[in-house]
Amino acid sequence: MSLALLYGLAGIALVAMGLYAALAARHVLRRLLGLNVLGSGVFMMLVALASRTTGIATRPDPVPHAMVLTGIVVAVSATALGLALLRRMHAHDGSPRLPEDRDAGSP
Amino acid sequence: MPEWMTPALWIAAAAVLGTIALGLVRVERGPSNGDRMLAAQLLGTGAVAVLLLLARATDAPALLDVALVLALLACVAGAVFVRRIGVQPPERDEGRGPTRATEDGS
Amino acid sequence: MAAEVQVFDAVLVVLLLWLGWRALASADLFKAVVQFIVFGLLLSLAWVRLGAPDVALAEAAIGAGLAGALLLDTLARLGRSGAADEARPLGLTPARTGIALAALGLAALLVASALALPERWPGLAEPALQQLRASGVSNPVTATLLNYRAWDTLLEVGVLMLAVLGVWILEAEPALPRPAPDPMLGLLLRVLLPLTVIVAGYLLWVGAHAPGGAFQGAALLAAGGVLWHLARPLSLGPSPVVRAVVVLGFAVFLAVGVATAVLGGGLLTFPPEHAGAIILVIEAAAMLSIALIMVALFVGRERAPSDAGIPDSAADASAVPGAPNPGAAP
Amino acid sequence: MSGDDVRGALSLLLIAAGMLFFLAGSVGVLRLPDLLSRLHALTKADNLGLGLVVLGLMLQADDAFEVLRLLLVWLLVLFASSVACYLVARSALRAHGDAPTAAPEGPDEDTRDGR
Amino acid sequence: MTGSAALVTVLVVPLAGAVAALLAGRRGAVAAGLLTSALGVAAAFVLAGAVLAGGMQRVAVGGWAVPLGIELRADGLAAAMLLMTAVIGAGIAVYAWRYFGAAGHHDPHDLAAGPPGPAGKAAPASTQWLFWPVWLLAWGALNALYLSGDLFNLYVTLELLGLAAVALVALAGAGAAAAALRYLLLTLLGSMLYILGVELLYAAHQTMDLLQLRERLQPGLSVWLAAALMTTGLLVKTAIFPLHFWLPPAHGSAPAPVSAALSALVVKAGFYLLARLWLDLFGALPGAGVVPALLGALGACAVLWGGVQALRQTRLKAMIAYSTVAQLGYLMIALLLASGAGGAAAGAAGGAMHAGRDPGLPPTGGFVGKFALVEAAVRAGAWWAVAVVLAGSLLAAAFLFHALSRAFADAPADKTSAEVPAAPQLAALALALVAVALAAAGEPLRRLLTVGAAT
Repeated sequence: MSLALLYGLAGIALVAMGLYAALAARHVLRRLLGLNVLGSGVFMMLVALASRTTGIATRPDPVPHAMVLTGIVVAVSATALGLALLRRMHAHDGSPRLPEDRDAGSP
Repeated sequence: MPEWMTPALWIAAAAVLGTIALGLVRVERGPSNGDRMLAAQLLGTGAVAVLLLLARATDAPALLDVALVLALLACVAGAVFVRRIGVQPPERDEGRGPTRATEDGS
Repeated sequence: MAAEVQVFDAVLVVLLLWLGWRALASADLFKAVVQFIVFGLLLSLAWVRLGAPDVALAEAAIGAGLAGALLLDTLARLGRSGAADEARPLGLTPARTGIALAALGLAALLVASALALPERWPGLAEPALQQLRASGVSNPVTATLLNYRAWDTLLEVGVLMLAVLGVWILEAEPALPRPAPDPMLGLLLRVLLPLTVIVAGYLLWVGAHAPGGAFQGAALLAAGGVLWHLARPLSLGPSPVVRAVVVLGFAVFLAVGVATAVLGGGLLTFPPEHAGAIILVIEAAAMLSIALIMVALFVGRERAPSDAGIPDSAADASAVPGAPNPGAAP
Repeated sequence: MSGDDVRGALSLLLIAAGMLFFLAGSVGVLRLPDLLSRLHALTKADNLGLGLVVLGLMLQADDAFEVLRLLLVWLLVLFASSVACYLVARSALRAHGDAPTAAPEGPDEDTRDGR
Repeated sequence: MTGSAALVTVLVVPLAGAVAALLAGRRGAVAAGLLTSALGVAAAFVLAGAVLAGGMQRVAVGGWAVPLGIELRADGLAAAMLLMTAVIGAGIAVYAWRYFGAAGHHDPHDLAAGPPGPAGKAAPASTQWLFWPVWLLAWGALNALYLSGDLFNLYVTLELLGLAAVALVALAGAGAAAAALRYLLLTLLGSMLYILGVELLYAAHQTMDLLQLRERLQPGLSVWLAAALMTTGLLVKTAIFPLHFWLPPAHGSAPAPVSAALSALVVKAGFYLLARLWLDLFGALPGAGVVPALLGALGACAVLWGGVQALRQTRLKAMIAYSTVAQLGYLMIALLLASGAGGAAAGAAGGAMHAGRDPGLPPTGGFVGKFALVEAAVRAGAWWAVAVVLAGSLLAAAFLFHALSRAFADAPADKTSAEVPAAPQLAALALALVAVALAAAGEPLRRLLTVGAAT
């Protein structure tokens, strides 16, 4: 079990968790957390992939590292916008859920 | 440095990770949100310690910069928590323990 | 970089997966957010173990700084009614089994494809390292970000700008009652802010030859800005000055691109002898812009209590939590 | 036992001591009954635990710049952690009204809460 | 002006316009927007000319060769899409100029284009002018997307486009926050699936350049999984039939120029990428024919379902949103036929159909598109496609005349129809004329599309 495979498999597990939460959760904050965990999983697969070159080149492949850095920036921007929209929706509609997820039980 | 130092440092790093696991139990159980926040504070210090040990174990001085960043930001989450939410007595009722806005004059 | 698996890695992976799940499934959203913040901390340790200190720096600066602050602030503004969620938020209901099966199926396929990867995987490490001399910097990740794939990074700064434009477009939010100025936060700010600025400048400078760079520096500065806003509230609406700084990084990057296209060899083609200096100029401008954008994302736009803006139709003032009652005896 | 070995042993001794305080801090946070006493335990892990680890690593540092950074990291954590703990403690005081009456919840009582 | 210079100009103009608009503030943003539109249209025409004359234009950004660097390529299809985006964009800019008002203090009720969504109150006038920098960044993202030859770069352009679209939808005020949030969540999920596919392809072949990937592509689990993930991700973003539910509310509540921008341009970008992937990249895989067939079937359902839903709508904008869903169905059918009977015919159909929302009656470009589509379907022997297209056209004609009849009928007493200022009418008329012009100009467009067509 090499380092890359261990963290690669961990990344895959995070992708599964994140995907499930992003689709199954009803509270929008939880869906945003799910998308972030899904993103972290994909990024972990990328960086684990990059670490496979240590045997050949003197250091891991820098291209996936640059991709992950760009991905982290995009993720934090989208999450910030999502949270602002969530606050707006909650202030206007009175519920932290999308209209189709709101039922009589919870707000 | 003697050759037995590196494995020793790895064991130390794993040990600190173990204390982080203990801290996570408090985050999971902590009845009030204040408990969870202080546990997060402890885990931040643990992460800094792990980074310093790894910097020496893998001979990567760059990790000191990561530890420096974490040290600088150790108080941001706590400050936001205190300023925006504040400690609330733990919920007595069953089931959900939602964050409760501090009632004025409590 | 010790490439073989240590006991440390096994413990770290277990903690990461357990925390990842709890951050999503904890009924109490505050607990979920705190677990997500700690997840970010451990994730930066994972990047360190995988030999990606640049990514670890960014994850640490974002996770411990802006992401945590944004989530906690949103929770506070959602108030009691907004932060409440069902007892088993991700419990397996008939409707969700389909999603669960899809996620597990995807995971199985991904595992199969990961196992099928060839033992020898060169990636683009060699070409990136060979061209390093002509890239103007000696840190291959910074070379990739600011030279080989500079076009990605330019658009990425555009993404950040769009996020803050989106926040500005939304109406001002109902203002939180202004807590009394806190002497302790003032002390925190006076000590940490200068240090944050120095370390951010250091990260910007060191990024050329060691892990660091504009984005990591900006995330650090942004955290300083968050502390500033907490101690002495800022207002970062679309005023001319704020807009100028927000657009600065993107404009400088684009201007350099156009200049190299018109004068030099082509779009974003840096002459090797000046590449280092050009990259530093771009990174400095980008750092300032990204830092201010991130602080503006946290500050958002609050309607001053006296502002006679368009009243919200759902004026559920009760939902807006009072911050700790001001003026209580310390 | 060459000079290096002595320095190595001393360094490891300090790091091990640091571990003990980390452990003490974590167990304290886990076992102590209420928020304020847990805060007390937390600070032990910060200043002494990390302090000893930093001291131990300083013995192994390659150059003065590394020693400086190690020291800076420790001082920063010390400062930030104490301020954060103060803020949380004050907020807890406000939430509990006046004197911090020890909340009647022992560690076992927590199991009810652990889902 | 050489081809590559035109390519760089097309890329830089909208982005520079966005910077100018943001710096200019409320007063100058409109001028910056209109000027940029003019320059952008000119640049797009020059680039189209260069592509027609000199074939595919290529620019290696930063001078770095693929796979380390990013290569921007303008082939026939890309040039046509850029041209179409620029022209429609200019129309939207003129329309928005009046809709958001020159000085930015726009009265949401002064235009008869239906109230801006259920909220009834748009975002406060103080931030309406932000439409211009956001729209110009969206246009810049579209241009960057059509020209990019690198899979990860396409991910960044998709994100830029997605966030811009969300910000545009949010312009309609707090009431649109839910629609914008639903769109954001789905487009982020789509992007994550897409980049997971890119990761698998990079793992398999160590490159992210489309042309290089096509040479190295060998069928295998990773490649098929990547194809499935990227296609699903793009289907979510393009609102193709089963995954379209976010489109009507997002468009329905958006201000008029925004919903025009969304349906005419933003959603098509996802479709363009699907076409690019399945025509250029994955099409080469053995047995890859099954996926376009599936997409074609989805397209057929979209045509019929969209048409029926459009008929049932009462509000004009909701009708337009569902007609967009239907129109995307035509494009999916075109994609299927393109993968079968040669890219050019269906490409022409796709390009022509973009231009207008018209049901394809004889005088308009839409008709040329539909005729080419039917012709391609007949040649490919796909009779079901012929039936679907004809049925779709009937439905489209029905709901359009349904709307037109309401316009000619005398307005009911309580509803006062506000007088529409000249400019938006002119913009709408101009776009309709463009659709008609396309009928005449079909031939050069068809030749343009054949330049650099992969098959």
